[in-house]
Amino acid sequence: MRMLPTGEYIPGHSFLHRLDARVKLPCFFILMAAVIGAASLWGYVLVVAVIAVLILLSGLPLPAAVASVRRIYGFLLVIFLMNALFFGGEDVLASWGIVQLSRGGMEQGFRVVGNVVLILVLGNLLTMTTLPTQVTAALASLIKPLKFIGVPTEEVAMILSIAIQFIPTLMEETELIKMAQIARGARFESRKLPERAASFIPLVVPVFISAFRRAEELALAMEARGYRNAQNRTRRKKEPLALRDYGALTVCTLICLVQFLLRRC
Amino acid sequence: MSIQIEHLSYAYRLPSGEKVEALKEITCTIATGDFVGIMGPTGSGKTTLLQLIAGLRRPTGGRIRLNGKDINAHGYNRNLLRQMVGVVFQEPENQLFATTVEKDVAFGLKYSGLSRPEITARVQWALETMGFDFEKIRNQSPLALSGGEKRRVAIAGVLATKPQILLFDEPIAGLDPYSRQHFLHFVTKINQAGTTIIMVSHNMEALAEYTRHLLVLAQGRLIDSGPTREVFIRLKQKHSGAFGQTEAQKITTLLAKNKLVLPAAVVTYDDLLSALKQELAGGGPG
Amino acid sequence: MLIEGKNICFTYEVGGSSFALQEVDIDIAPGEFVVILGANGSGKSTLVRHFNALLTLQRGELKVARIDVRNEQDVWLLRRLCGMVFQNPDHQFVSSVVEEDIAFGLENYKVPRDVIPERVRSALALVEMNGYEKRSPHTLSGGQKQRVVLAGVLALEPEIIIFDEATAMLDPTGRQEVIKIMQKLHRAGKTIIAITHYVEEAVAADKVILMHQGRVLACGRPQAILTNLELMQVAELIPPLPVRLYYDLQQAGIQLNRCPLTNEELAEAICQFRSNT
Amino acid sequence: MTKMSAVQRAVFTAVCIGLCVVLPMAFHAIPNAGVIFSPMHIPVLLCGLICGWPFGLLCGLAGPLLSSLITGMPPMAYLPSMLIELATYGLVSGLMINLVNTKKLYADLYISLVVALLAGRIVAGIAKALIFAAGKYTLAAWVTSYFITLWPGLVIQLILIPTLVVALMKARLIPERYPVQG
Repeated sequence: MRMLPTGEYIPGHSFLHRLDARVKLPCFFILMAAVIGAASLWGYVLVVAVIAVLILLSGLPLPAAVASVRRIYGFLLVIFLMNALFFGGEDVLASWGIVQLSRGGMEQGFRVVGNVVLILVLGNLLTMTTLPTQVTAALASLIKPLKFIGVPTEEVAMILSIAIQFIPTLMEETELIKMAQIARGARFESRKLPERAASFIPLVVPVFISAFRRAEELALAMEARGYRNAQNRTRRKKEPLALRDYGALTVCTLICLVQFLLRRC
Repeated sequence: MSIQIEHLSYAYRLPSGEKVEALKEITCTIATGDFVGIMGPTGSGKTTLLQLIAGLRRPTGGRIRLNGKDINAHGYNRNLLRQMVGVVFQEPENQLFATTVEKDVAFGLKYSGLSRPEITARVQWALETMGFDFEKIRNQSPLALSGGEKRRVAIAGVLATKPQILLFDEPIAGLDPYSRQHFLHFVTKINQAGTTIIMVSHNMEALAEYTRHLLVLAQGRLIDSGPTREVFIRLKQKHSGAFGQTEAQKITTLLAKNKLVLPAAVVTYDDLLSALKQELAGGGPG
Repeated sequence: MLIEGKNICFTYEVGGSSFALQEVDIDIAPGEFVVILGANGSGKSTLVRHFNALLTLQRGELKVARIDVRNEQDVWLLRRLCGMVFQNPDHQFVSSVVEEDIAFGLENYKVPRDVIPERVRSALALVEMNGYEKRSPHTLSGGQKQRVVLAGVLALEPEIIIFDEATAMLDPTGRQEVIKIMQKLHRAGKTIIAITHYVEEAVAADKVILMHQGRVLACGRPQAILTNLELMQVAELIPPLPVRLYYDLQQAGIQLNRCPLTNEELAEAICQFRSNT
Repeated sequence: MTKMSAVQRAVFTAVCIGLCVVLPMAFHAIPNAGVIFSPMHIPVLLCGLICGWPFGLLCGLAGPLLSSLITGMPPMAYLPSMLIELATYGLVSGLMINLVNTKKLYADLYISLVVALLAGRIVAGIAKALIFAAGKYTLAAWVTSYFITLWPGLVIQLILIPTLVVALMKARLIPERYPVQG
């Protein structure tokens, strides 16, 4: 068992945890649009306030909620500097050759980094309060309308559910294979590209072989249990959405609307 | 290659922040050339202990010394460690990848500094030790072999580096009886040639008959250790349940209920047989 | 006869290795506990995969509950009749929630959704796993996983349950858990077919079918087969410990009154011998 | 094994989607592995080649989406362009392997892979120019961001994927494309 990367589900009973994933996913994308749509200082104040409220509603400790930002702060710094130094707007504050620090550049830098940070935190809040199984179930029911354009949505739903089921064992197995090859002396440090690619073969080939072997056996087990295709099956009952789900969807839509109204003024 | 384990602990955190202590304060010494078994229920930390000894994980507490040197100390040559310590993981057949058996077995020798003919000779030796006809098997795809053959090729791949210490995690799980016996004979052979063996197993008969020392783990703690026979005798006295008892021991328990008391030292099949011979042929005491 | 096979032949050859069945005859009566014993590669799995038409019969005849396995329209009926548990529990889950996984088979047969929860509950009760409905299979022990898999099979109420080396990957505790349920199902009247190379698991069977290199080497009561040293050696198997001990004692001039199969029988025989002398 | 059953295709696709989530995490610890060889590309391309275009497309869409939703990698901000790129890989590799038939396994694989990789880059570039960064996105920027970094990725995929396909055939997990007669 190793430390999992940030962003994985943390059990809890907060408002965000209880929100139906079928609503949480669209809400998330609506708020993401609100972040990208922010054009003024007030616009940013609005989205930052909304995210702060969400962190409170998630019941997650603040360090957990922003962990993924901390992990890539070096990268963010580079983005900021690139924008600040090469943007080339007016109000030049200082310049060295082709490099110039301008007010416009600084603004652009803050904006880009701000967007990335806010979307990262939003994403974190979603993934940390939603079980992978809820995510797939929600995706499966959100794509239902695609049935009308001929997409076999039941089969997609079945594939997604199986994929999620595979993840924990695949992860353990991959970790074991990596360890086994390292123990046998595998190294991944060659500078030459083809050699470097080849150095991953001892890792990638066994991972895929054992994953496909797993898949083959599962396919057999599914057939033994009478699986024909995803259409000919008992339909699952749909849980109705709760009041809070409708409420959340409305509030998020309003926030996004306000954001775009702010752009107008 | 003696291994000293001092106050070894390993803990990790789940995403939820919960701390899991996989190993707690393990202290023991494994002598050069020993054949050591590790037993314990699933989840007792056996595999983690092997991975720590192989230097594949860093302990969160304590030390592991190989010949007196801390393997996790700064500046310790880990590439050398990989050459000295070989690990055969559970279902090692999962690690095969190359286009031919020969290339797969030679994988671990890539950085050994051996010349090409030396490598070929080493591969041949490893495959023959595992009971293969080298010329017949060398150019076959390892992926197309049968399950038992794959496992033997994978073990040959670990053997090829001639490690001084060999770790096995459940090497006989899933093997049929003949393959199991072949494997255990082979391990005994390389142990007699001087290699230190540490073997994790659920199979009590294999542990009782082949290992010289035993470590018993439960819930991350070392609850007993010592010469194999002594440990089995103690386990029987301490735990009345089936855990850690060989078939021969279970039979002595049944016989004792019928007023036939055999010596406590009866642990293996051979012990049982000779004790019964004495008891039944000699007319028994009284 | 519930399962009647005559002259079943099957060849499957790719690369260097081949899996084959040669002229296999088989009869299994309703309610029987049959153990198919053999070393790896002896054709045990290949044989039983014909029973639920996972493999197509190439030559010979095979009827399961009077259904000819070659009838394509009866395949689904056959699979409902014959539940199958495979070796590795980790390779058999379709869902990351126990109750959804158990419902999988029921949904395949369009069992009405109001009935499903009840069927799931009773299947879990059969394998003594009540209360695990919402758990993720990956958090369970090996024996528990295999019991969940078994519950998924039992939910369809099959007549025949095939265990394809279902205990091979488990630790001793897990193995005992599964074997206990196997015996319970047998007592409840189900036909059990268990494939294994653990001879100890064959001791309690009604019938043992010994396989080697794609052929049926012998078929009969455990007492007749497991105590036959020559037969066991040809099959590349090692007889149970009590049997070995019986013969080794015999060589030393100690003749027990009968060849025991279990530890209990052995203890009894030894004590009897002692009281006789 | 003659041909893959529908159930097999579905489960193989599921396992490829699972690997889209798992591989980036596994390679996370190996320095530079993720940057240089985009571990998510492998299961998507492979899925297209083995299971056909509908499944390749699904894997290219569902793989990055699930990974992002479950592990937070890739961060959501990069998701849209990545979705388009990977979906094209899965779709085109699956279409190409059906069209190309040179009687030589490696040739089929190389042609399909190169076309798929180029198509993915081009489509993602166009999409970026049209949707995500309308106006700001110059041809020069696209060429640098996609074709300078394309080269290492291309080399790596051309080495790894055919090796994988052949290994899976050897292990008899997928049918031979050109079975030896006799």
